[in-house]
Amino acid sequence: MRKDRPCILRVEDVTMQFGGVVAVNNFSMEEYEGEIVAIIGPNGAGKTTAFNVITGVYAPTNGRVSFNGDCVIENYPHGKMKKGYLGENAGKYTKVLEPTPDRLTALGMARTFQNIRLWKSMTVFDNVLIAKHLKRTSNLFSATFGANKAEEKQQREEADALIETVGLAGVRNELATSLPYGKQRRLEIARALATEPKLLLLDEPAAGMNPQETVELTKFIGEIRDAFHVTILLIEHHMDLVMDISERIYVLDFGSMIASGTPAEIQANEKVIDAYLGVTDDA
Amino acid sequence: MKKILAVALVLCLVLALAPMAFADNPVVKIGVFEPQSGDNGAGGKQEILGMQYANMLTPTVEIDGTTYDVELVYADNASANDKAPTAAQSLISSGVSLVLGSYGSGVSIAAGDTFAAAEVPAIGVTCTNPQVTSECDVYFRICFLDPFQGTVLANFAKSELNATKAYCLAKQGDDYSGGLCNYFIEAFGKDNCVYEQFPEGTSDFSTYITNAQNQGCDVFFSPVSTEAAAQIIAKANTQAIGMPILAGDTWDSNVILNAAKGTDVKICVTTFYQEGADPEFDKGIKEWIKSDATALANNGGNDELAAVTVMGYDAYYVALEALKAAGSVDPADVLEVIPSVEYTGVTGNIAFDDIGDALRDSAFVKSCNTETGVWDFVTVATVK
Amino acid sequence: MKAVKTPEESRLISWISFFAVLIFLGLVLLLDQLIKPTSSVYMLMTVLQKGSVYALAAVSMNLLNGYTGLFSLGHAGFMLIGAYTYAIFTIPSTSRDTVYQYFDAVVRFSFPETFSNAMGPVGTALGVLVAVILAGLLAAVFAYLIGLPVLRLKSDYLAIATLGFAEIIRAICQWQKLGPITNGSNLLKSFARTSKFKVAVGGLKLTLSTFVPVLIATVSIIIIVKLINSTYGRAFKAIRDDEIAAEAMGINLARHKMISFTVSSFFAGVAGAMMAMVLSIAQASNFKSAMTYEILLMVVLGGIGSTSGSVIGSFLFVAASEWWLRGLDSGSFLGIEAPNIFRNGFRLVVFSIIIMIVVLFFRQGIMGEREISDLIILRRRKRKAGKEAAK
Amino acid sequence: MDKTILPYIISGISVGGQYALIAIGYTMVYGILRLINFAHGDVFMVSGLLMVYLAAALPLTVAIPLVIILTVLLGFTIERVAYRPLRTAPRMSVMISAIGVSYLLQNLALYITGGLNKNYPQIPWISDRVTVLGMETSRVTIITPFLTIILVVLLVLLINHTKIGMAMRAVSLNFETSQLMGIRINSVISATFIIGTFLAAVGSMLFFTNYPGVVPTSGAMPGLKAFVAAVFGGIGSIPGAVIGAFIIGICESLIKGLDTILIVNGTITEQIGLATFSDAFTFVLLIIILVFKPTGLFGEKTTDKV
Repeated sequence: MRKDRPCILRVEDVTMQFGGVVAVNNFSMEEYEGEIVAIIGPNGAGKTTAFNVITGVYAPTNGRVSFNGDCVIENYPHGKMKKGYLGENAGKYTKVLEPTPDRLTALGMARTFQNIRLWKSMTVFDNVLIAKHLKRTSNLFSATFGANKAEEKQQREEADALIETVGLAGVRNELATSLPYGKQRRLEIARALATEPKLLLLDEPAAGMNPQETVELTKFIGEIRDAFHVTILLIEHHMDLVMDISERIYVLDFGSMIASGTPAEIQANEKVIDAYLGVTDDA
Repeated sequence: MKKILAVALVLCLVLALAPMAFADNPVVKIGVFEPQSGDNGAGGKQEILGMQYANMLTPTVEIDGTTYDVELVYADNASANDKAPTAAQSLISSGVSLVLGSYGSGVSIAAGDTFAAAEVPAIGVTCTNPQVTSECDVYFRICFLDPFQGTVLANFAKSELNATKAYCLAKQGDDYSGGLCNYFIEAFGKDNCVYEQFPEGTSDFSTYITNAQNQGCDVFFSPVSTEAAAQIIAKANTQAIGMPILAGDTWDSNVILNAAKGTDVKICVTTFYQEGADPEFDKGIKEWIKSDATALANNGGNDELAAVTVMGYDAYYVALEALKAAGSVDPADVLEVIPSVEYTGVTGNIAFDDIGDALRDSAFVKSCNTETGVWDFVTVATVK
Repeated sequence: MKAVKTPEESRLISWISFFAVLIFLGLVLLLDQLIKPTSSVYMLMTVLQKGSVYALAAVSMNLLNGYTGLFSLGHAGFMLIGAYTYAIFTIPSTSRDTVYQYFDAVVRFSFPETFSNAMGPVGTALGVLVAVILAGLLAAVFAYLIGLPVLRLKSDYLAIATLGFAEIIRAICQWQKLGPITNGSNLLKSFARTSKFKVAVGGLKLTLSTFVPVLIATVSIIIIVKLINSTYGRAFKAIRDDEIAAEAMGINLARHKMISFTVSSFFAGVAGAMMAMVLSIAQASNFKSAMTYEILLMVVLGGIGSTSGSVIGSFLFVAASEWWLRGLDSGSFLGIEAPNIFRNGFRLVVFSIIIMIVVLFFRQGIMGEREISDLIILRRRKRKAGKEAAK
Repeated sequence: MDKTILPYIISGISVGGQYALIAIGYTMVYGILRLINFAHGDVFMVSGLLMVYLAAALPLTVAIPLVIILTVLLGFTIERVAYRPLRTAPRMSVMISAIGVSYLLQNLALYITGGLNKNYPQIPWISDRVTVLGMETSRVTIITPFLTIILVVLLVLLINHTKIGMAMRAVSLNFETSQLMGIRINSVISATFIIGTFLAAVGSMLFFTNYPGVVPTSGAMPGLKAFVAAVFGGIGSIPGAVIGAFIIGICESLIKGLDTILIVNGTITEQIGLATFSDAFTFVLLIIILVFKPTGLFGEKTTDKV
């Protein structure tokens, strides 16, 4: 644990209930700057739900999330929620900040998706460039009438640099969806990095990859942590990858956290072996 | 595929522009600017009938020593104000010397600008709203005006029908019914009138009839299109309206007769012509209508004459007079002479005042005989 | 296929488009002088006038439906606001009382008049311009207010809600009690219209009847294209492609949807104002949902997500329905005489069948998602490759 | 009840019943395909025109069943030709196709009728004048609500107690899963269109007997209103659609008479033209429902998955 460094993400007592189903039950965790932390657990353990709560997609039934020292999500008990937000999940949001995903991204939290969500009609370059939209200073008029040429040029250069760094320069002008799976994953990470996040959340980055690609990805994740000075939180099925790169691991089963600790501790934990490693390691 | 499409489109274009085959005589074109579809489609077709009949009787005209064949060029304004300018433009582009029409005032007002810009004269046949001519220098007309007609109807309602409170129903945004209602109300007294408008596409007239009944009106004035009229009459019958229905010249149509036949609704209208005023003409046109299947269909399936048909007939001859007087087929020349044209037609004397309106001071009042399904003559009304 | 352009190619395209637009405008100006209303080919001018109105309407609808993925059917309503605003503020004071024949008009000034009193003939043009911009702004304000509740709705619910709002706007404009402003449900006319757009430049009389609407449409469409190519336009496309990903990448959905909706409505308002000046009348009953459907079909015909497609689609639509296929309505077409088949309404039947074929079998429309510039670039590359191969 | 208001209520209930019969077609199709079938209102109009032409040539006893059969055939064909090929296409494409079909039907009607108003034939007995509660009206006004309710009860029985009904419910709950479970989606969809258009044909007979004028745009407004009724009641819910339709019918009729009602009450002294809003009111209702209770009165809640 790097408790000497500032705490980037703190999740306290988060519970997420869908109707009668408790997807996440009283989950708490913390992560410090520069760490790579993983959340693991069998299918349906509530990992992605936890992710969606942290990134503001779902408002938790209960609990609090603090990011970079600020409380960004806090819910009233009994699901009494504020209805100010007009987006995808109208009426689901909580009192602080109305933490919609875009606002959290603006604060410095960026994510990838388990089932890759690239903008499919656009090229690799455009995918990265659009993520830079967040960082613009131009308004509608200056952007339309070309008064932001310098910024536009700079953003384009930054996007190109990013594509170069993640090794996609050769396919810069290809349609994003025409890339092989591994490259799509990389592109999604590059796109998230383009928002200049402090915390990068990766949702099963190695899903569907072969061992060779997984090894490359493991290396890649380590590299980007160092190159971009980001903190990384990942959900993963691939035990190899998790054990190799994470500094700490939280284990979820049926929505509840059953263990946490270093990879070595987790590997030795009997509860984890029973609930997860011994039962459904399909990776 | 795309190339074939492109070639086909170009071909369409060329053929559409290709000149028509020439006839023996030179041709003078008269534009017929009438609704053939939409709310006023039925009325427009009846008005065209008169022109077609006249054209059949007199297919040529001698202009400045040369005999011309008269060709009627049609444009459907679809009873819609937004379609009117384009329809008018298509007539102008096809080289007409002057234009006749339209049935319905709104389309004439809407197209006035287009005619004015091209300096092509137009003679309104039955468009009665004052603005048709007052706001357009190239528009003339051979019919009476709404202020006159509205006053005649209001006087008739008061003196003949002993009405004290009138219910007026117009169609929203329709210059004909709205204008006529307005002048009727002016003459009848604003405080004694209930004025309502129904939106386009209304099919439920029962509530309006209920409104009239509930407010204790004793005459129902609804100078609307014949399409709406048929439905109003049907509802008036089933709801036992209990007051006479009064309307303007549009209702002088066999659509109304058909709808009213066999009901107990009392209907009175003002109009331009009473059948029997010129028996020879009546006989001729009726025979023609019966002999021509299309004409018969356009007249609603029987040979009952509509006043607008007769007006269309007269309008054609006024147009020929104008061409003769101008001695040229150039629209500008025709425009110059129209104000001085005079003609005695089946519907009476036709001459224009300095605004371009016809000098007419009398209207026929007719009532519908619901047993036989014909019009009964009531009176000739004038305004002093 | 869409072509990704190199900087050199982009420059080339900007020059080509610049000159193409210039030549096109010059040509229109020339035709305006040559073709008089009585000419048999004046239909060309009508098509240019109406086509430019619909082109702008279609491009602005495409911004919303094609680029942002918001299926809105409220276009006719915003065009209505634009048309009315323009008409009301440009009726000359001498005609005001005859236009408002049943009401006491409240608005008693006209921009062209006020400005021309102050500045002479230039003022008239400026007045028209101000009225057009005001038309757009008012439509945008309404769009903003409507957008607050409806933009959170999903696809078809959004469509039906915007359709409903367009109908509500129409009813309000027709309300008798608003007569002093809107002239009730009656016709607005006598305002500044294209048939009166004529100027005298040093003894030379110029007709601008077609040039003005074409110019306004061209400038507006160029602005929309610039917006689409800007960082905001890219954000719109991201929302269209994947809303959840867009939100996760920091794009504020509510804000960006609102921007797209109001900008689209602004230009719909401008198109409405142009519609009024071209038709020389404005009346609420003409702005029915059928008008929205027609614009939508133009967009589909051209290809959803292609601006040049929308422009081509609308000119084709207008030319075919107003001009080329007219013969189908009047007895003879392509030399075939068949008055019993080719009678009133047949043109529209043929037309709707063509559209159904496009919708069912050529879902991409004429252009798909490509632009004319993509075609030029691809062609150029092919030629270059051919030359190199020959070497 | 107040003698002034009664006629409006009765007329409203009657219109409501006719809207209800159309609304069921919307709600069933939307429930299964998630498609606003914009052409449904036009099918209703075409059914009216068929009656006009067939009744002119054939006796009514033949014409009526024939009209129903032909209308059903039309609905079935539209689904086959215009919607089925787009089953996997984005929702916007299908909706555009529906708008295209509506455009085609209207233009076809315009061509065939020449754009003229066609008088709907008088169906004897139901178009006779009757006196109810001291009020004169036509018999169809009185019959409509009862007939509507009988048909709806039959339909609900069909959906709850037959195999095809069960299949319909399954498909509307989950399209893909039902397909995997071996339900023949295409026949279920065809059945939905057949039932929907059958009811629209019956609705059209009642509607046009009541308001005997058919024009190409006759179907557009009733169609939209019926759709709003379906949304109001909660899309997918048949009782919801019926109740929604009755509410809209009655409100519409009352608004048309509101000026008169208020004048007779003495609330206002002169006409204020509220009748202008009789159509717009329907949409105000729609927007209120969509904004505050998007699932309608009886709609089931859906959860979105990320």
